[in-house]
Amino acid sequence: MGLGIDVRNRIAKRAAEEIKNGMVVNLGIGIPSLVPNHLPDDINVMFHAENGITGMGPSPKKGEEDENLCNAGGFPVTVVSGASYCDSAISFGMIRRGRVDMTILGSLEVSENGDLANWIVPGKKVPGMGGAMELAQKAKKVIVLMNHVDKQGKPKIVKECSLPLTSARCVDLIITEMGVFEVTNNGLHLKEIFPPYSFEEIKTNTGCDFHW
Amino acid sequence: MGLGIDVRNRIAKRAAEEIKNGMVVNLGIGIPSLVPNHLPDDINVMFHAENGITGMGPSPKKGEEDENLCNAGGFPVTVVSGASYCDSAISFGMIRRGRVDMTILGSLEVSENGDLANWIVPGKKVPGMGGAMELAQKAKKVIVLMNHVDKQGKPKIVKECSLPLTSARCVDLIITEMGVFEVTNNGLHLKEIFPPYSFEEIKTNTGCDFHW
Amino acid sequence: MENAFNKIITIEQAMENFHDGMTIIFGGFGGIGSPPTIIDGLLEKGVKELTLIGNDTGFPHIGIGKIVSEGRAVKIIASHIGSNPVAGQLMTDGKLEVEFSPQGILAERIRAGGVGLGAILSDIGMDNEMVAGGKQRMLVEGKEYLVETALTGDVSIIFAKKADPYGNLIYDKSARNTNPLVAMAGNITIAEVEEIVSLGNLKPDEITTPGVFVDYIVPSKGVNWTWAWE
Amino acid sequence: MENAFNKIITIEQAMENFHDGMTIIFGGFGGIGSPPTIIDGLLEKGVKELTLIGNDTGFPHIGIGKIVSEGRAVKIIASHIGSNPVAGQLMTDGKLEVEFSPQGILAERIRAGGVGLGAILSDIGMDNEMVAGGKQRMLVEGKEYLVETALTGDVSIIFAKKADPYGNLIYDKSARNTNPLVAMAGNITIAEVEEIVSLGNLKPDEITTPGVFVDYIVPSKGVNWTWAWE
Repeated sequence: MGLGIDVRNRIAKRAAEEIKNGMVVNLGIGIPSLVPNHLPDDINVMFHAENGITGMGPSPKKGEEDENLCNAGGFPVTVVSGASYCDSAISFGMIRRGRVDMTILGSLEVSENGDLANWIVPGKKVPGMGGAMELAQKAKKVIVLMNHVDKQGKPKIVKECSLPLTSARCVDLIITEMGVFEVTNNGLHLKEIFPPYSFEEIKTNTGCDFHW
Repeated sequence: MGLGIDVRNRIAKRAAEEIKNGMVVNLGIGIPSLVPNHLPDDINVMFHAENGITGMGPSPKKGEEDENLCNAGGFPVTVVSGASYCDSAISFGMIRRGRVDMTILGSLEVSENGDLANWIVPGKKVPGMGGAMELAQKAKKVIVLMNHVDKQGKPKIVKECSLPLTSARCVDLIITEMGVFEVTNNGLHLKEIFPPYSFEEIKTNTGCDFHW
Repeated sequence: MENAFNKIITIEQAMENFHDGMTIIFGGFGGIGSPPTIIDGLLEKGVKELTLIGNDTGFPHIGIGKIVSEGRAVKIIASHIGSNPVAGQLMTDGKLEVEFSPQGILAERIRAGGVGLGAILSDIGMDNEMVAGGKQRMLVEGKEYLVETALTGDVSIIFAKKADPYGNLIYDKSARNTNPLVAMAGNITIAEVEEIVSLGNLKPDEITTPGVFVDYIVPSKGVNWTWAWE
Repeated sequence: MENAFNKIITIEQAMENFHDGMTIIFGGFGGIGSPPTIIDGLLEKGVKELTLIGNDTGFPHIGIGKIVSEGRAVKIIASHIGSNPVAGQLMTDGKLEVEFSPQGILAERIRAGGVGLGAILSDIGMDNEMVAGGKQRMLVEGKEYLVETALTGDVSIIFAKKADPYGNLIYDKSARNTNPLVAMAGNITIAEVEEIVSLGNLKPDEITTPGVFVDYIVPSKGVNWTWAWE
């Protein structure tokens, strides 16, 4: 996505700070998959995969993959002590019942009121929503990790999304390489600026007003 | 019920003849519970209990009861080889999906077109329907075992049920101490007469017309 | 036993989650699989004006029947009350409101609440006033159905054989019955368990209720009623 | 192996249940937990104009993707097709009709068909034309929902770790995914299994899919595709 691994890890590390003891957390692909590497050892967190795993662990070593133990993206994982398997209906039951405390995912755009657009590029890519709508709509906290701007340098944090929405008014927190925004009833609040970026740079590269 | 154990066993034995190899069968309380005693050894049948057992076996010996292994009536049972447990939702899923081949149950009244009234006596007993409606409506074959007449000597096989229906047009076969009736689109057919009863006795004690 | 998730609590602590007028969903079928220690705790605490949701009213002195018989409930949603004559008497006397739901549909309504659905569409008992009375109907692909609303409650109380400290549960034989469904339906779920084992002691494949749904685990003091068949 | 219930059959016998134009519901998630031997049998038999129902279209050469890539399906109901670009191309070319359903709602629709319900009421994607377009809406207790119809099919094809001769099934880890739901939804259910064990060999408590739902059992020849991560 144009971000070096160091920057991606910084974003992931900041996201990891949002995770509290005992939480159930669903991670999307991309930067979110780096989050577990940044968790302190004394935190008990259960990672949830919507195909039916609670308690995902790190990736297996090469050659130790189990074809019957994969995450929702189809890639091999392991499980931790206390893990369980369930069918997909129950897995999404956890999400809709509000038992998944947090989902950390990537996005194409986020609007100032927390609209999420991360699933479709009309005329280009229509992959289907998978489990994204349910996660966005029903996870107790939705955190978006993404580049601050797209490949053309255009802001991805915008007044109104130009792409079709995955879910409206669902995002709680946005973490980019430049900083951290909270979505509130009064719009966006810039909470943190990451060095070496300046307030002015953030302002220039953000497509909507925000408080600070 | 006013019927001696010999007569009850004869009814149960006749019902057992309806059970074919490989069937899934749900048994009500009373005479139906005697049916398994009359099955030939070479028949593979799975008895279903709506609280979540497939593959119920005979009652345990006195002192060997397991409080966590009971039928839908709350009484201890055993299981056979190949049995499984499931939750109540899946157990009724089997019924509604048409996977239960037969239910054998008692009744207060049955009408000539197969209406079943076996769950309520207004002003007297309102126990609730339990699982009776689903079984009556969705089991592939519904067999009623009952006395031919009630305690006052009045016919229980009638033109129209006087009691509230459990389910309309659901009964396929009625077996009493006097004989066997099949419910067809043309009304009741008397298929068998049990000694020592006569055709005339059956006619006198049946509250509707029937073919033979 | 390690308690890394702070889910293992005493029955006294569990009782802090209950108060008058609340809705309790209970696991069990004819008393089997109902949590005896929690039920006794509720009786002792004296909570009243409860709305209860569960398969049946047990027997007068078995399972949830004990709470019903003591007049602690003002309403129950169940599939039958026949095995508890006290419940029938209270209903007749106008002291207990009873909403009857066909057994499997009741199970699905509790499950629907547990998995965050609004309702299910059922064709059971459509012509029956006691089932269909007052319910919305809907035509789907040419066939008519009843709209059976999802059920949730303030607290779910369930009974399991084993739990680990995360609240992963396995059940014993037919005592499973409605428990895995009820486990999902409460805003708070309290599991009474016969045995607590270490994390990692339950095989991930054999867990019936993932601990995600379980807030608290209470060790059982065992069944303290005499079964109807004894 | 004893075959007292006549459920254990060969892949050739299993193929007699399939024909052009039918609806097949398949288990699996990204190919994992999809039945490789049955999928190959379908390819070889050459059935076409199929309607497929399942979580996703796998990868081009993995899982149900093989059937989709060969152009054997005219319609699929799935939650995403992103991992199979061939499916996307067929859709763009108007050769494959795709009905998208949110993943968990799709799972519930298949389950609803499997347990004999008519539909479920969901609040997922209500403002989204691709989800909500053409669907009925219903107000329940003051909240609006979409009516998501139940899904059934002519045949369900699933993949399990172990079966006994009655068709009782246990699954392996995350290869369980949609299989227990799909197992109930077909008018006929065919389970491909890695191992067949004697009756009584599976503990009644650990069985995930009761054999009641399984019509036929086919021994698996094993996964014959290369996984995307290899």
